[in-house]
Amino acid sequence: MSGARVTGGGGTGPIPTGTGSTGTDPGTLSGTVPRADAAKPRRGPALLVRGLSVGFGGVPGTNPLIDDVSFEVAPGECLAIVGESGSGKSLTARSLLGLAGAGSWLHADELSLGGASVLGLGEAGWRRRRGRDVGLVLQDALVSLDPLRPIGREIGDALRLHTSLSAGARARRVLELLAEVGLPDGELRAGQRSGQLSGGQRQRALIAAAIALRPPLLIADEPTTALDVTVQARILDLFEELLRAGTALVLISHDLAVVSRIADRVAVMSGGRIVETGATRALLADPQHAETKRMIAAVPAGRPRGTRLSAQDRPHRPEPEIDPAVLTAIVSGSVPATAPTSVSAAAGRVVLEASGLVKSFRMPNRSRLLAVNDVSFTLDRGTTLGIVGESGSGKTTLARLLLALEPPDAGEVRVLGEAWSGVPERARRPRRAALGAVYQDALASFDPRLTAGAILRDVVGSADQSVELLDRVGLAASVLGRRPLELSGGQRQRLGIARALANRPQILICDEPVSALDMTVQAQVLDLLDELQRDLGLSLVFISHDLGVVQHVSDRIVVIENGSVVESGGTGPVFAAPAHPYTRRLLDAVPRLPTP
Amino acid sequence: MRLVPGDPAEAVLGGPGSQTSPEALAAVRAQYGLDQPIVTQYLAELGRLATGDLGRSYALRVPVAPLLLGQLGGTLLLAVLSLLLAWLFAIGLALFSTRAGRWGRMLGSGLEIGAAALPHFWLASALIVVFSSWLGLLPPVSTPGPAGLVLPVLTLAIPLAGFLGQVMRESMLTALEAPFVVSARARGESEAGIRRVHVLRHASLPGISLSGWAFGSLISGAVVVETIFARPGLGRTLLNAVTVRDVPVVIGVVLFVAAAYILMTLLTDLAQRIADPRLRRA
Amino acid sequence: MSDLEIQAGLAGAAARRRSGRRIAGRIGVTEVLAAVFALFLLVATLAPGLVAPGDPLAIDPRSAFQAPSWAHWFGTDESGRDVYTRVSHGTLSSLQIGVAATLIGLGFGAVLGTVAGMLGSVVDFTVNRLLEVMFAFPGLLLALLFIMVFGPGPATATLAVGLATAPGYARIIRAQLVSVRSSAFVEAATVLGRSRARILLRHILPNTLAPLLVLGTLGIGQAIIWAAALSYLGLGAKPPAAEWGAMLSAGRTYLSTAVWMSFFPGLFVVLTAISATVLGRAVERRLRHA
Amino acid sequence: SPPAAENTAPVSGGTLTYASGDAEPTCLDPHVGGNYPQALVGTQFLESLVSRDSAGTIIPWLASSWTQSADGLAWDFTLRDTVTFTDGTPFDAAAVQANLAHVQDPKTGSSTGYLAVRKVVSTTVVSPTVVRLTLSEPDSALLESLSQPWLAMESPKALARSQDENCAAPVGTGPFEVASWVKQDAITLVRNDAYSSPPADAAHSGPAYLDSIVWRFIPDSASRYAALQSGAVDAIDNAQPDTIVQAEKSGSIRHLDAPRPGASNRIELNSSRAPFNDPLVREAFIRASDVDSAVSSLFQGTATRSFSALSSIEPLGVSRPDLFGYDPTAAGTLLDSAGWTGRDSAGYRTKDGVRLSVVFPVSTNQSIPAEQSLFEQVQATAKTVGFDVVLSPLDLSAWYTALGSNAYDAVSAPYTKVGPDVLRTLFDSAGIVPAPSGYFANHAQVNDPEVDAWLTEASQTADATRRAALYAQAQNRVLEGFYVLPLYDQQNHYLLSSVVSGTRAMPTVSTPTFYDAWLNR
Ligand SMILES: Nc1ncnc2c1ncn2[C@@H]1O[C@H](COP(=O)(O)OP(=O)(O)OP(=O)(O)O)[C@@H](O)[C@H]1O
Ligand SMILES: Nc1ncnc2c1ncn2[C@@H]1O[C@H](COP(=O)(O)OP(=O)(O)OP(=O)(O)O)[C@@H](O)[C@H]1O
Ligand SMILES: [Mg+2]
Ligand SMILES: [Mg+2]
Repeated sequence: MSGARVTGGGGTGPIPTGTGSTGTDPGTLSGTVPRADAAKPRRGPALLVRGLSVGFGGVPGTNPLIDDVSFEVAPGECLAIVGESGSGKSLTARSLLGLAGAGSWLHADELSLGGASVLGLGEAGWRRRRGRDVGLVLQDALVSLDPLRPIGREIGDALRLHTSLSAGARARRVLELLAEVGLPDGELRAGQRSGQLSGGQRQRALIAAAIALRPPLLIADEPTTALDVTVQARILDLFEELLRAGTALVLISHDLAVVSRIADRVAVMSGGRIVETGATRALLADPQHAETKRMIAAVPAGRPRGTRLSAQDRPHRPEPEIDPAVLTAIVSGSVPATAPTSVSAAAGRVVLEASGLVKSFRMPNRSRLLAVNDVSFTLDRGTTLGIVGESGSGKTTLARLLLALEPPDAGEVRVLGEAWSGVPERARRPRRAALGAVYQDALASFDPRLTAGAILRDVVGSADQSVELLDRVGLAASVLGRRPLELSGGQRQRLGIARALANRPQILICDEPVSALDMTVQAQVLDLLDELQRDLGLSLVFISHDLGVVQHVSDRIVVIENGSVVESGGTGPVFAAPAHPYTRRLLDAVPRLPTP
Repeated sequence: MRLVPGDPAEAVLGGPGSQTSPEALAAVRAQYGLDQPIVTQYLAELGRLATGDLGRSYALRVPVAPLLLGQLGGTLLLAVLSLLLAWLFAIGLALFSTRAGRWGRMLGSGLEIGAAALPHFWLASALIVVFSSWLGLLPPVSTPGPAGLVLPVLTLAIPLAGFLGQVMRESMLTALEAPFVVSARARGESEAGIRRVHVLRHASLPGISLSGWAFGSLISGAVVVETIFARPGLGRTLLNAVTVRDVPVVIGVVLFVAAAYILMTLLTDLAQRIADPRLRRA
Repeated sequence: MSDLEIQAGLAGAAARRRSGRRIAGRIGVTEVLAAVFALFLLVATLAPGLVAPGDPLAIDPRSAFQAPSWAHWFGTDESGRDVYTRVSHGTLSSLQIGVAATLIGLGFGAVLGTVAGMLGSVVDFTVNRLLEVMFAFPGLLLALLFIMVFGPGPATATLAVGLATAPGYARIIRAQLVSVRSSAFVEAATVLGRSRARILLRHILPNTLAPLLVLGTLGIGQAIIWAAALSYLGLGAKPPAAEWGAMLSAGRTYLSTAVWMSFFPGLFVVLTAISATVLGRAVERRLRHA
Repeated sequence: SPPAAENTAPVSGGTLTYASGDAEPTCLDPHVGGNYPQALVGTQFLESLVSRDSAGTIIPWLASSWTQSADGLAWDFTLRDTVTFTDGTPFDAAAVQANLAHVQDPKTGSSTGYLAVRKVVSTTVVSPTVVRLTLSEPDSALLESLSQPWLAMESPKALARSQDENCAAPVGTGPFEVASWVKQDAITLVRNDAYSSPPADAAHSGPAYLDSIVWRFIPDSASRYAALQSGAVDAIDNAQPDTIVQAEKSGSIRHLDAPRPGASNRIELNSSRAPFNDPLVREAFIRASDVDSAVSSLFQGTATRSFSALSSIEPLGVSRPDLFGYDPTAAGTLLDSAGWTGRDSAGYRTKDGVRLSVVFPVSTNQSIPAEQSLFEQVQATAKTVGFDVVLSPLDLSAWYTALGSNAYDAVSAPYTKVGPDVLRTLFDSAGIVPAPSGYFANHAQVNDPEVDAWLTEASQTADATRRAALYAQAQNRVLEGFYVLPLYDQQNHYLLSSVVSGTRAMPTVSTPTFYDAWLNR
């Protein structure tokens, strides 16, 4: 590798002297879309990366986390970088701005923005380019705005740093930007701080800050991950507008559906390398690399019940079978008629029944918030009931009512035909074994002082049975001696499931059991739950905000909005023909892989 | 408050080289009601307090309220100046140690832990020895000018700066790693700008919320500092009152400090609200 | 807030940040130095003769006021007693006061905190207000009040410092208890059908009381400083007892001509406080990543 | 040692800052209570009827002359007739009468002054310039008593104010007057421009040279000395021995050594209970205590060993070096013959299984640090002979309580008083009976009718030779009975910046006077 080396690309390195804003003509910035065409006439790609390697500490060049990565993006083009968690997507993005972090090293044969090489730039040189030649939207959108500063200031920062515009002119430009990213009432918004904004609004403010100077290149790291589907759709619309205006976009995501909607080309990263690149449709329709296939297979959306999402045997990673018919189904988003029927056929008896559940909370301003409002449903033996709704719609509260962790204000829960809510805990305790729970935050649900072995022994009583249980959920006995902190996310979730199974429950309440996991692990856990249901005849309540996941796992589905059920029924019918506008809105917002 | 061996009347008349006559003691007892049964004394004391009368000092022979009002100013001046200086030190140290390399960082944190472990009485002695006895630069006692304030303020400020500095450095480091700082860098903000625009404000928040505590610890420190540096103030008054068991003064100081503390807490809350808009809602 | 709560908060914060850097397990120079000093103190406590063979009370008027030298590392005091010997032998009583005060503080704090956190909101509310009222009085003031009522002396000074630090411990423990009690793993245990008593004994108490070791280590330094301050003000241990605060107080008289008499006892107070802080943080880091 | 002779002529003007290590008085009127801090500051603005010269002879002051009736029961004092108080009130016989009445009024709460004029039964105005004191019995110590600052003359008009007002700013005839008093901070004294009544031994006449004096309280000895070194203050009292030695070498600070009159500093052995009810044990303790080494190491030459019950400035003091030598062997023999022959595991002597313990309460308010160290050394040397000396440092009121409940074997209490009559206070058996407060002065609990008789006669006789002989007899009896272990004179050291000239200590109770002082800045 003969590339230049940039050390300490992060903030704590020495700051070379000799700044001075050159080549920026404030005049051209005063227009509505000041640099819209400025990027177009440039020759060559907006971004060119050849042989990029990045790593931390040690001897530069050894143990790279990004290994010999090359790609390029043309103006108006969108390149998506996809890959499993930890594959190096975010690090690549930060490295493109010289922000890999303290103690990092960087090698590249070529690295240029808009045709100008940025290799060997000093800190001052980088500072001149950041925000002007390239904008970055960070992965952690919710915390990427200074909570103490009005967003107007944050958005105006790039203007303050790179132009000599007056404060008034900057303020006007900020208002324009807010309007552009779809935040009306700019004057009001500019004075608000991030804490006063919703997640989607924050994400848009952040994008506004990144595009304030209309940089020819925008890098967006997981810009939609934390957001509801409806908000996500609006953000993607915004990106499409930018692309039309000639901005080059590097979009980082693990969500293939999002990628398929807007990316021109896709680069698949795995273990710090780019393993496959290609035009989006072609690549999704005909994946070559095993990793890519695995990723596509792990998408639950539109995959019928019982379909395996994960590879059987992780170490060897054999390619999961993708039946062309199924692929078509994925891509079209419809459930194939040939979907294997689940054990639900053998079911019939109601094991869990909720009728007229109401729960309200007192707010700090003394008003009452109806978190769950008159919710009723039944769960049949051996079936899965999916519960979907936007964030804050009351899903977790409902789960807590079902688990009798909280008494309902009104209504009743019955388990196996007997009263469950409204009886003293003492009476419920002997029957608790019938009901298991799997939580979103598995780590928090374990006593941090206990090892996996102790956690299981607490429930089953003997070490042998613990090993059996572990085996059941696909964990090796070696994890018994470890504490939850020392387990990976997937292992923790499996341990949680093992613990839930220990009591031989008939019903399992799962509150967002896979939202904290990455796609591949999510696939494994979903497969495990499916398998357990089949083998043990479990009945599942499956709560998630991810429509794709719910669609994949559920027999029946309940949609809630603001605590009330707006629609319920068989999964197929509801997804095929949603009756309620809210359901439609949710479904419309779900990005789908385009039909080839 | 009468479990201690010893007669408060002796406290009234006592003092080095004094010789007390029985008649004088009897007079004092009658004057302060010490010849009454203890229960009566307590009830009388409570009755007085309830009417807002802090009573008279046994030892100083003056009404407690005006006495303490007179002493309050000196202590407040000392406390406020020390708090400000501690803040300056803490910010300086935190800025230095978050910018410097590994060794600078270790030095900074070592200085802070060391400063926080300095007992006031020892530090005061060290400062007097160095700045008054050896260098002859600064007076070890209060003087009409501001020079006499330097050593007492330093004595109070340095240990406090150790505590505040550690807290600020922690929050500064957290802030420096926060995504919004990376975002700011990605917009082209310089390191100095990042500290000025983003980090300092975040780092000062826990410092502000600690100011109530800091004020309390300064009052504790004032007991020692005012005694060593011969400054008038509540701390010295309290120590004198405790050693001669001047109950009304002690109760008075406690009430004064409690009031000042509550006021300080309110001010802290206010300052926090100003510095942290997140607290302004609701 | 109290010194202790700040210390505890800092220890936690440092441990959390370090974990991200994956150097939690590494032992730094500071920790080694702190441990060496703590070891010295331990030996000086258990067998002071090993580190300083002399008699801390033996006078020798002819060699009074000698500056530090090879014969007398820390010099001699006004009665010709060896300051190093006295400082070493004083470790026991100085640490005793610090440790006893910390134990008293921890004990009261644990009881108050647990009661406040466990029992219903009425008790919690009451205890909380009580703690807040106690906090309206800065620690040293509280100690002074106590001493005024019960008279000066090492025992009352110890008790006074202990009581003055108790609210700090109580608030930390209460906060910990409340967070443990409402934690997801306690709810998970309920869902599994565990009884209240079992949840309390198996999960809540161990997790609540786990930080006590760290708290105690962090608190000891401050307790020793406070106790020394009281001795210094003439309200704690009295000369000729070889207690650090009392030695400092006695030595201050000779500040202008025999600095060493107060410098070294003070240095030991400072070093003890520093090494308690450093070790407390190291323990915290260990426990967090055990 | 008085300050070196000044070559230059005194200059008027300037402010002198004085830092006292004593407690701040609670009342500036020394009639109220009556302690040394009051005397220190009171000396600057109050004057007494008579004074004393450095040879111990009583000399005129506000009273120009006096006569005594043949039976010693009536004293006529002729007063200076041109003196006025600083509030304009003339100083006359009526004023003297008002002052004595004030001291004797129980509401005043006078202790020291009250005890000193106990024998005065009435005061009569003979003429505006002659006042007569009528006594219940003859009092040979009357003039010495009247020379003390606790019986200084104050304006009757001012005395008529409330006690609070009078305490805040007493009005006298002295060279300065109280301008303000900020409690816990400083007293400001300004020059009395109309001053006309210096004592006979003053160095000049007319008003004082200094414009004003700022009288501060700096209890911490190290800070006090550092303040003097740094120039923040010009004079300090209660100087520590080591700083005195350092100052004497420095050249920029001068030392004024003025031991207080009255009793010497001594350890009193409680003869009313075991083990010190046995004279052999008392002698053994005294022989077992190496006071000489302690005094020379701790006081570094600033104090000399005393072998007398009285201060070395008292002409009638009897010194007995022969009785108080350090002799541990003799001490051991004495203890053997007293029956303290056993030894316990800690090496202390025992008798009938009881340890030879000496409970020694130490008043931290009254014993300076060097003295407390001296007790520690006595403890250490007495230990080698087998005494277990239990030192318990106590604050003033706890200390009083320990004495009042007779829970002590040894104690050291200073007693400042002009003249040998202090012996009567300390050794008359009347002093054993505690007052209702528990306070008493005969800590050794000497209960010897002969001593009582000698001291009573001495206090009444007008015959100076007879008086001297009686006091000598009494002192010898007490010293030979090993009731007390004399240590040294009551220490009273002032350090003055070299810019201060002309300061001396009053030969009465050794308080400094700044009447003759001037600043050479
Ligand atoms: N500052 C750093 N110091 C050391 N290692 C780092 C640092 N930043 C990232 N890494 C490592 O680099 C690797 C790639 O991390 P990166 O954040 O780029 O992953 P990612 O693909 O964005 O994953 P995700 O989808 O979870 O966001 C990871 O193993 C991570 O632990
Ligand atoms: N203990 C509580 N006190 C007050 N309000 C609460 C409480 N628990 C939940 N809420 C409120 O009830 C509403 C529903 O919350 P819930 O956690 O059930 O939503 P959710 O659908 O699970 O959301 P998410 O998808 O974000 O987890 C929210 O507005 C929440 O703020
Ligand atoms: Mg990432
Ligand atoms: Mg939820």
